[in-house]
Amino acid sequence: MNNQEPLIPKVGTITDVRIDTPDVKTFRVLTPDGKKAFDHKPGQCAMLSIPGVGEAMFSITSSPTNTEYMEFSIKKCGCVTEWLHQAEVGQQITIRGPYGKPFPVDTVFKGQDMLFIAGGIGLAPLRSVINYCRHYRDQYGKIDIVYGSRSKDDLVDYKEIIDEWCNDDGINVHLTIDNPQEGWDGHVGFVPNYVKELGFSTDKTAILCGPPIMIKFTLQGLQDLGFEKTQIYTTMELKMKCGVGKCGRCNIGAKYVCKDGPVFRCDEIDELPDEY
Amino acid sequence: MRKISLDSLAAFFEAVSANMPLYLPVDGKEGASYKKWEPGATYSKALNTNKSAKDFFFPQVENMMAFKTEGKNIEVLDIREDVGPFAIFGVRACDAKSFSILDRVFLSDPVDSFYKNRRDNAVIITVACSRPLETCFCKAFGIDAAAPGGDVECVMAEGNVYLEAKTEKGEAFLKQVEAATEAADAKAAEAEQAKIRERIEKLPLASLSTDRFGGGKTKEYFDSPLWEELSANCLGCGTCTFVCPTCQCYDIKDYNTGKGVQRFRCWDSCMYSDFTKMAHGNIRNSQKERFRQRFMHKLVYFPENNDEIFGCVGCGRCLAKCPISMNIVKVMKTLGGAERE
Amino acid sequence: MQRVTRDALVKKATELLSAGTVDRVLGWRAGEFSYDVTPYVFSNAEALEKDFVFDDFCGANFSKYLIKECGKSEGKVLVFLKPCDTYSFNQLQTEHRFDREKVYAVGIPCEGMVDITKIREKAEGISSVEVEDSGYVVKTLYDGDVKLTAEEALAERCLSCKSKKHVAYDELLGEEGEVLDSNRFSEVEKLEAMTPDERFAFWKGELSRCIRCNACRDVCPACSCEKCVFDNPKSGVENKAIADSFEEKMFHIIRAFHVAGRCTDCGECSRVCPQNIPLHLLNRKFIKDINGFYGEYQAGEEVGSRAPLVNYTTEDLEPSEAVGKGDGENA
Amino acid sequence: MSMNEFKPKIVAFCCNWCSYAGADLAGNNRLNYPADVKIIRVPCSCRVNPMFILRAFQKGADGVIICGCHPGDCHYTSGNYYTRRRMALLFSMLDYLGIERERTRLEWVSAAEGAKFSQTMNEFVEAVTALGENKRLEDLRCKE
Repeated sequence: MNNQEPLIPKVGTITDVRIDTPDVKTFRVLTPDGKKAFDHKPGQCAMLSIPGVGEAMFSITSSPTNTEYMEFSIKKCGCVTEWLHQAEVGQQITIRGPYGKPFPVDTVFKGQDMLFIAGGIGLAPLRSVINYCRHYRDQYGKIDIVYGSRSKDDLVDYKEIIDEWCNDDGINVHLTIDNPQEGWDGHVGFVPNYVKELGFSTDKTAILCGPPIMIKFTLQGLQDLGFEKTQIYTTMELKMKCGVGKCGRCNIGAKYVCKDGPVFRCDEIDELPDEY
Repeated sequence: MRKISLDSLAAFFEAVSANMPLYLPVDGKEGASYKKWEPGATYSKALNTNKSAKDFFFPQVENMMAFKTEGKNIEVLDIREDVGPFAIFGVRACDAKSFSILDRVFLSDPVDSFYKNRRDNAVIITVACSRPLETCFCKAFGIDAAAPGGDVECVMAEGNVYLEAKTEKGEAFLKQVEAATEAADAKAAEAEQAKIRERIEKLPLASLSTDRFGGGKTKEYFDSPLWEELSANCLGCGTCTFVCPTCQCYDIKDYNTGKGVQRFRCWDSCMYSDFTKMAHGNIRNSQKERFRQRFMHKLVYFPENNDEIFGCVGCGRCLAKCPISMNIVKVMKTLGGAERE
Repeated sequence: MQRVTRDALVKKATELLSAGTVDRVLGWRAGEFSYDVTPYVFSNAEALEKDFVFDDFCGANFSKYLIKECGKSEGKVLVFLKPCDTYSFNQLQTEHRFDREKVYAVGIPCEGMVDITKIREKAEGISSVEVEDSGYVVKTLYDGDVKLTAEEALAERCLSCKSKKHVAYDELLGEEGEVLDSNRFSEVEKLEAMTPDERFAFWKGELSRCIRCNACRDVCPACSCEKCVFDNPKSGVENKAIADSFEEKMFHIIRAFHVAGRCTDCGECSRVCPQNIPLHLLNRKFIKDINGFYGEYQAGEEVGSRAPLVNYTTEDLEPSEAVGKGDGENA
Repeated sequence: MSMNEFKPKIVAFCCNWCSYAGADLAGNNRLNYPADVKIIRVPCSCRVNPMFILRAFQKGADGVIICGCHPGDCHYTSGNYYTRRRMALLFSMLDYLGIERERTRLEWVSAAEGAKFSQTMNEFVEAVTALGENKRLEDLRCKE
């Protein structure tokens, strides 16, 4: 009998739970013997499940350069995520992966100035790339990060952003929140507008992730600034069950998000039918 | 080439069964369906089975794994069973072709071991379609119902069944049951095959063409206003997908038995409203979108990803079974703009 | 034999369209063969003239289509209803599932609809099916003409037709029929006369063929819930598959129970079942029991009647008395 | 497992206002009934959906009994009248499918009828014991 079965997962233990925002927690997952469950590349996903509750796909938010553990920043929105949010340290779950095509960090992105734009929980998949670029700092040019959320409390990974990213040389972090708030002296306004205000030069590669409406307007804004769609990458999410391109539900036209995605270049998305 | 007389088929089945379980179409209240051969069982005269033969490799439900949970701990139990060799007799050309389409899904990287374990163990004995039906249109997909392929190919002519091995597995299989068969020349079988090909040319759907479909046609058809009209009265049931030999979408679900959780896989249908429903919404909210997905997948997306092979084999089951008689032939003709004028 | 012709329906539909009474017509469109007609909404006279068909294969019950159809436009939709369809029409109205004001119902007489599955059992490779005298002639690809009597070709539900009377319409084509003295419970009685072991074996044989395609539910006019319990992940019974022999039993028992007292016995469930499961025998058992236990009741006979399961008397029989009394005193 | 060792698993749906109190009374009066009867308290016997009964069988029950207020005594005026109709039809349907009719039962037990509760349960357990294990409405996945 063939013993390799992609659908049979490994056991993972939650070794740390960090409360990021009122509805986002970051979970650290290791195998029971304290190792990383598998290696991955920036932008790839993993299937997490709780037996009896369900299985769902999450992007791996920790960088591949982190050899000790994997992290997942998860927003509470469905039954699996709700269950995870009440899980305690020591709880075991199951994990399989990695799935999907990663960001081309070792090819196209090499030597480029990078512009990361994220909204809300959209930072989760980008964090992996950002930290990867920080780790191999000399291989990439200037890094700009525009990140916005509803309020200061809804900024995921705020501590890491302030303590680490903001202190790195050559990294400019631009934070914004939707509405004015006490104790916030930073920028106020929506991400797409902020991107336009900042007026980036068009020699950068942009990576976008956030709610569909934010992506739509930011994409427009970047094009107004003179960016080509071939310079802009994003990552998508659709209903997935198998993660291996067989169960048949995550396709947009002939492309399967779990296999051909989740990372797409924006001009590739134009080629897809409007069903996402 | 070997032969057996139709009258001594039972002896042949018995000889096969002595080596491995044999499945063949047997008549029942639903029409013909594959059953395990037992003494007394008769091979159905029906052209095809009610449900397709995909069940052998991709059953409607299969338990994949079990979980034992204790406190915070989880144990994953591999409950896959060993599969031994088995034979399927009476597979028609369309279903035989459907296996190669399923192979492209399940045997592509990463290989689905559930499927592969069964596939590796099966001996497929096909039978040429002496009397193809009005609902048949396998010819449109380049399938020759007179030479159905598989491991062993059978042609029924002049009161005999002519058997020819098509693969090494088929040769070994025929060797095993050599005593139950006798040597034959190919003349009678070839004459029957020629007649079958003539009959196929005369079928009502013989002129159906796939020329207007294939990879790269997404833009051409996706936004067609015809989808609205075609899908308007679709009930959204899963009949077409479940009788279809090439529909392979599945769902993975957990079942709490009270003593642990079993994770099983079951057939799913893109026609169902919750097929793409996830926590934050659904991307295919109307039946039109779901209906379009099914046919675009077979006629455009699948060929695009699989060297221009269509995801349909023209078995005609959906033509016979759809509660509102909407089917891929009507879709092809309407979208293709032919004949309806 | 009283038949309504395709031309009479097209004429009526064209009249109503041009008078502005309706803005679209729910009818049938021809398929590839003589038997595969598809429900279709026509919106002009040209389309009607070109594509409208009506023959003995037009068996689909259009009542349920009205739920969706009424939401589509401000205008009225013309629907043709066979006598059995009018019962579902009334029942759906009782349940406030569509807007009666948006429908123009034309009752059409019916002498029974053909069951293509039955014809397939008798004739292989069907080129065409035509009405001849009181039966049908099936032209086949290989065996020449096969003659079938009406009984050999008609659907079971039509052979045990309960009523040729239309209980609802705005206009009637042809003459009104009568409620018939039907033998529709005879199969149920046969089952009741069996031993429990025989009954169990019978139903196991039938229900184990179920593939959970949900066609019976999706076509059923009484199954008009916006979210079926079997589709609701929170119900705990949401299952797409017959994961064990239990599941198919539960699905069919519960489905029959959910429509009990509201099922008009239109027979669509059995018509659409791809596995030929006689699902109507479950519904008819409930109908027969209801008649026997609580007095004759025909769902859909009149709009607004109170269904037996949302009603009671203080004198109702106890379940212990009910079981096995299935034979009831059928009036 | 031999027949004389067989102890059926029984699920009893008891109306909060009468039968559940009846069970309490049976307990207070030290009246015996088998411990294999698992009571599920429901606000009214008419809360019992046919699905509950089938699910109980699926998950391993050998018998299901529903206990409610006597007709006319329903806390909600008429709930148990509806129960009576529903269960009459459901039990008849189960019988029609060849499922042993002794596995399901509806009984009226008031808050004062501790003795009746205990007697009913004993009788029911006895009847189900005689039938043996539930095979016709079992879910194989839930078996050992």
